Amino acid sequence: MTDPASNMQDALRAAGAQAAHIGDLWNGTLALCTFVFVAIVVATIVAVWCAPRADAATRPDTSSLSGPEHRIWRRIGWATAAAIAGLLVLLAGDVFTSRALARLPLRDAVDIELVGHQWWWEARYRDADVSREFTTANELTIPVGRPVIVTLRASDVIHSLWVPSLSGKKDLIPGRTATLRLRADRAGTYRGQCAEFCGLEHALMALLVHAVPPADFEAWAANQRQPAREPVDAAARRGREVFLATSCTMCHTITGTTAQARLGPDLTHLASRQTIAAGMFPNNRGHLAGWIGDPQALKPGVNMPANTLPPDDLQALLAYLETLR
Amino acid sequence: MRTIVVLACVAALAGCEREQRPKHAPPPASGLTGPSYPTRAVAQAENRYEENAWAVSQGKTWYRAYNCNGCHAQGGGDIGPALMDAKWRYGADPASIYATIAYGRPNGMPAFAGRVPEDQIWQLVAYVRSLSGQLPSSIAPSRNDSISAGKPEARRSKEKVRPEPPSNPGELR
Amino acid sequence: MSAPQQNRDAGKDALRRGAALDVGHMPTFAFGTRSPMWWGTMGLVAIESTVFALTVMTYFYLRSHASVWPMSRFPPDLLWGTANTAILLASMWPNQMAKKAAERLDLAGVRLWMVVCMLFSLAFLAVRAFEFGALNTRWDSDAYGSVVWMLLGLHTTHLVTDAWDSLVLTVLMFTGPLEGKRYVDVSENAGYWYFVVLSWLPIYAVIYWGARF
Amino acid sequence: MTVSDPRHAQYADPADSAGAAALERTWRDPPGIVGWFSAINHKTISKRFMVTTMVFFLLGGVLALLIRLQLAQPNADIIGPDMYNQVFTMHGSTMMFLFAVPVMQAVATYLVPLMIGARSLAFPRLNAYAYWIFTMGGIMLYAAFLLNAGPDAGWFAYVPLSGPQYSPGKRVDFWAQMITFTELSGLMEAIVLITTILKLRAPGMSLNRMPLYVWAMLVTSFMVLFAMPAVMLASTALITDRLVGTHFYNPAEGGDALLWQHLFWFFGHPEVYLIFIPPLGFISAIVATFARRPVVGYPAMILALVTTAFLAFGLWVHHMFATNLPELGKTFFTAASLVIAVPSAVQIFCWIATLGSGRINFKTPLLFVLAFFFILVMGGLTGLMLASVSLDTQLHDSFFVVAHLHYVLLGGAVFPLFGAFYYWFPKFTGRLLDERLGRWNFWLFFIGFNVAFFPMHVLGLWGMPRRVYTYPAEMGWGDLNLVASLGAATIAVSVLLFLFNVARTLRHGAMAGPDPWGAGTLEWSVASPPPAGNFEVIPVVHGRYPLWQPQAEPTHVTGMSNEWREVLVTTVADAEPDHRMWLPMPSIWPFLSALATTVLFVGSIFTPWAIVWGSVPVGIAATWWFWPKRSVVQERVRTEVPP
Repeated sequence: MTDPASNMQDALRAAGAQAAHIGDLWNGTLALCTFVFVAIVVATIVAVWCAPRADAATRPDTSSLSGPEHRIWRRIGWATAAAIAGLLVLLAGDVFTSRALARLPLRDAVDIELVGHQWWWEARYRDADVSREFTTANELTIPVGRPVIVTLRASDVIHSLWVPSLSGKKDLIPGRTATLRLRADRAGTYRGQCAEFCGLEHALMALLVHAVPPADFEAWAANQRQPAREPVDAAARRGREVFLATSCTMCHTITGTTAQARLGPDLTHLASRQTIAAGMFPNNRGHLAGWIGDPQALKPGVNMPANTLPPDDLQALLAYLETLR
Repeated sequence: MRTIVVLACVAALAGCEREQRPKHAPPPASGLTGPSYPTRAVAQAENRYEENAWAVSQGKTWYRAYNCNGCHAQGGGDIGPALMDAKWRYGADPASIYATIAYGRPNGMPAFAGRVPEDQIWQLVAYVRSLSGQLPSSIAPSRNDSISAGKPEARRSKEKVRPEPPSNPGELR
Repeated sequence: MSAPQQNRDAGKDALRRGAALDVGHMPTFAFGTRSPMWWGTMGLVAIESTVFALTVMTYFYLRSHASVWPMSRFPPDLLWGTANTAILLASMWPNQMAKKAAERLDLAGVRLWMVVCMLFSLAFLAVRAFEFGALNTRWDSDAYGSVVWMLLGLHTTHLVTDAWDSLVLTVLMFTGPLEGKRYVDVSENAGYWYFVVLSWLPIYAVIYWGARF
Repeated sequence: MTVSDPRHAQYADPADSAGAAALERTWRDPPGIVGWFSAINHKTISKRFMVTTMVFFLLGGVLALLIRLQLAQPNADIIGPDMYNQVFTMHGSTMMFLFAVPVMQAVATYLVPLMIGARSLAFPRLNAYAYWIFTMGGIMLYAAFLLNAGPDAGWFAYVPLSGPQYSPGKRVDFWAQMITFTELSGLMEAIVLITTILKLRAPGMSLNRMPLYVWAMLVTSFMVLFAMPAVMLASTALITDRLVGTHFYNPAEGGDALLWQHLFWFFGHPEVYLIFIPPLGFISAIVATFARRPVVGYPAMILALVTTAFLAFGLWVHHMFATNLPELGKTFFTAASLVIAVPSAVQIFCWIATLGSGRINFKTPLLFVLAFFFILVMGGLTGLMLASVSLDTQLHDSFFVVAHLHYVLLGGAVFPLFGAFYYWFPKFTGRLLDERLGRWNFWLFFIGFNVAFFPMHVLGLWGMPRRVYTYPAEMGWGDLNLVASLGAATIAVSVLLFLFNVARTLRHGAMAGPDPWGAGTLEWSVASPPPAGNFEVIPVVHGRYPLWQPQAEPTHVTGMSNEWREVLVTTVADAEPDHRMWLPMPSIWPFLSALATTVLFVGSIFTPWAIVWGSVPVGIAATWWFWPKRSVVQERVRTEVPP
């Protein structure tokens, strides 16, 4: 299980077609702007360095008030023309890049509907056949090489989906629907974060995108479509009783059980995810226990309440949650 | 100029309490737990959440999230009784409402103790009291980003509470 | 004589006495664009017309997003709004008279017409109260109600402040102390009144007819 | 070190003549506590305004240090998320609304009358009222912040987070009401400045002889008139949404979340140019004086200012490139955002040409201006990067934007502002700020700034979003954040050095005569600090740099009363004398009207009825403010001349 450190959240190391286009534009713009910056700074230094020194008593030279200074004017004219030419180059670069971004081929794209909540992501993999649709949270798995159309909707405030290694960001705005088209060209795990300030835990609202070969994607999707497995050993079965008896069922869904609430993330395949709490903590028994016991300690202000379970119930619940592959 | 600032501080000290967000979830307002609690509260438990605007707005979130509006509508009443009027069958004080939510009432009010965590029940209690204008307008929630259900709680005038004897369990009204 | 022509003559009035420019005998108050008060009022007019323009743009922005407009069932009744428009347009007449009287420094004329102006302001403030009732929507019913109440509310604020300004000025013209500058104030007040009336015309069209087309 | 120039003696030294003593009595502020609150002399109000805005600058700076302390290390827990959200919102709101725009107007209310040869601003009482309203707005916001009710939805408070459902309590209401205070003050200052510049110029100062700084303030003030109403409408709609349940921003009832962004940024982008254009005026004044020659291309500079002003209204959607607006529309705003770089480029080329063809007097004001060429140019170029839609989708709302905005705001406004303080401090106080301390202050500021904000470009590209109270350790952002925090500490040291320099100079700095820098504009023709009535005799202007050009006949104006606050009103285009006007006397009523307005505004946060019963005291106070005093009127009628 790769730890989050190797995740790439870097706009300069593109792993997707869209980020690559923008990366090219970035390199060109950076070069042009650096040249212009150096030119102006050098011009200023030369102008100030070569001019003779003076002090407050030096008689001011007011010759320019009588007649226009043609020589200086010609230089300023050329400099302005060069500036305008540079701006046109930038404009052209932007227009061509936008066209390239818009022309991403979308044949047999994966259709994901992403809903932003206050401080986690709900993802629903759509399909022509509704029975093949499934819901997951905070982590997306996408096939390498196949385009992905992400339909963005917000359920409360404005969020913004930004996975720098794959593509630019797009806002999720309540009352509006946006779409983001991207494609992963290299396998790997790419990390993204909410980029529009959305309240107390805006900083800890991350999203992992696993780009996997198409065959692995199909296997993963097939597994996601299955309801939760029946727990075999006694501890897991007791854990399920605890889950269904306490407040977990008020917010979470585990398909295959009576828990069907959609306030919190879908936990049907919780154990198949690398992280918990919107990509913030590794998904192991220790963090899970700490999170269930007192989520406010890890993410103050989050809507999940503290659960004061007796220790053996908690251990049983953890055992059950770990069976939800 | 200084007097204005001092006055502002003193008058607005309530502001600190009103605006407090959770560093950690504050412990439940009072120790009223356990099923053996009598149906009509004797002790007037004081719900600290009623001075905290953030907690009352959380109560409004749970009211919709746990489908209280399924029976009580937006407080106007449907299958369940209206919550925004002055008639209270089981007591209008926080402790009685806590008991109603936690341990249920005859004629269909389910018991949520164990399902809904305790501090969320206290937030619901604070919100339910704001439905009938019991809370000051600076604390009661304003409108939601949803279809408008009449006046926001902050703009409602305070209902004069008239206790109503509980109907006999099982009696068809 | 047009204002620019006046300026040129005034400039020549300043007598040159050797190294100095003597302005001791020049007038101590002036009407129209010559007076700083005109520029202050025009600044205010620029600000408020921008607020009105942006609110009208908000109206059409929200309307472009709505599937059905007006979102409440009925558009505003035309009676009170149209009546008020007539009263407001008519109120420009006493204002013009007051402005002319002020520029003639005719105190009796100013007093008469300012009182007539005050009667008009009472009339349209009263009618405006009925207009709010005839909007057929509450401010908190939907976005349509909100923007219509905002438009009418903003204009009403101007009616109230303008009525109060004119009342204070009218009382001052009767009780004194009076000086030349007060006539300039009457003239500028009339100018601001024109703005309040003329800015009502597009708002009237938007509130009353915007919901009908 | 005063410049021995015969022409100064004639105006500069009023001490001995009787007329000057009469003028001093006429224009000075009334004594006593009530007198302190009744003062309307433009220099008194302006000094208070400058001190108040600098206090807010220091408060904003402390908040910035708190932010950098929290972000110095990953997973730090120095301040929790709730306090951090309040701190960064207060930092943004303080710097943008309580410091940047008002300080430019504060400096202008001091300098504009002096530079155009006038004895006062056009509406002195309105100027005092605007100052009081601004101060009370700032006090209200910080009182709310100290009572844990500081705004926490960001300095541009996007709806629906700042809406009634997701911002319970009164926090965002205090923010929205602070907008009402500061924009009301800004709009009134704009009216005062426009009327002063157009109607009170000294005879002979036609529009093409006005100093470039006065042009910059005129352009800025006109922009204020058309920009600020947008945010007043937006914040009023937000307050009604939050308090009385209107639905401007409620998507479920016909409202729209992007309506707020359109209205706010239609004001927001012109606002950053309101902050940027006055410093262009500072730079023109400083470059001319320290290059010992007039600025190259006077008409080009003015056209550039006006073009920037118009274009500024046409590019607000580049703040909304990440939303789902149509792509073609966004490309139009990309083009507009690129074109606005041209007028600024022309100005920079003109200044470089002026420096190149002049003789350089290396003093601290010029150092701060030279920093502009380094920092603002880099900020402008990163701005061009953000202007492109596709690049912006990677850079928007990341730390790259934090770096860009600080480069343009500090490089474009704060550095020239410090240069302006060093340049005009002798005129304000009569003492020269110490050069050695000034250089230390400059270099610490320059180095600290670049160390603090350049790494943020890289952090932004590495995917660090904006406004995060912490970040995981394994993201690799810790080191650059630590460097940025050290840079911020260096800036703090340099600002402390500036305060020390000011404090030391006030007590025993070198005495500066009327014209320590040998400058060319009118404010250097009067004593430092100027007498209460500014000019003993109002000068007649014959050129763009009156003190540099040979004197011509007539030299000054006579016939103005020294016993009454009389000013000469001149025509707009050619500044020919038009008529004399008496300005109002000092009065307590502007302060009381501001107090009544504050009660109305703060009351309306808690109940809408406050607008009704609150407007009665405001109406009464305004009427007393307007009502003429019988004794003064009788005196005026005696010497009245009809048009």
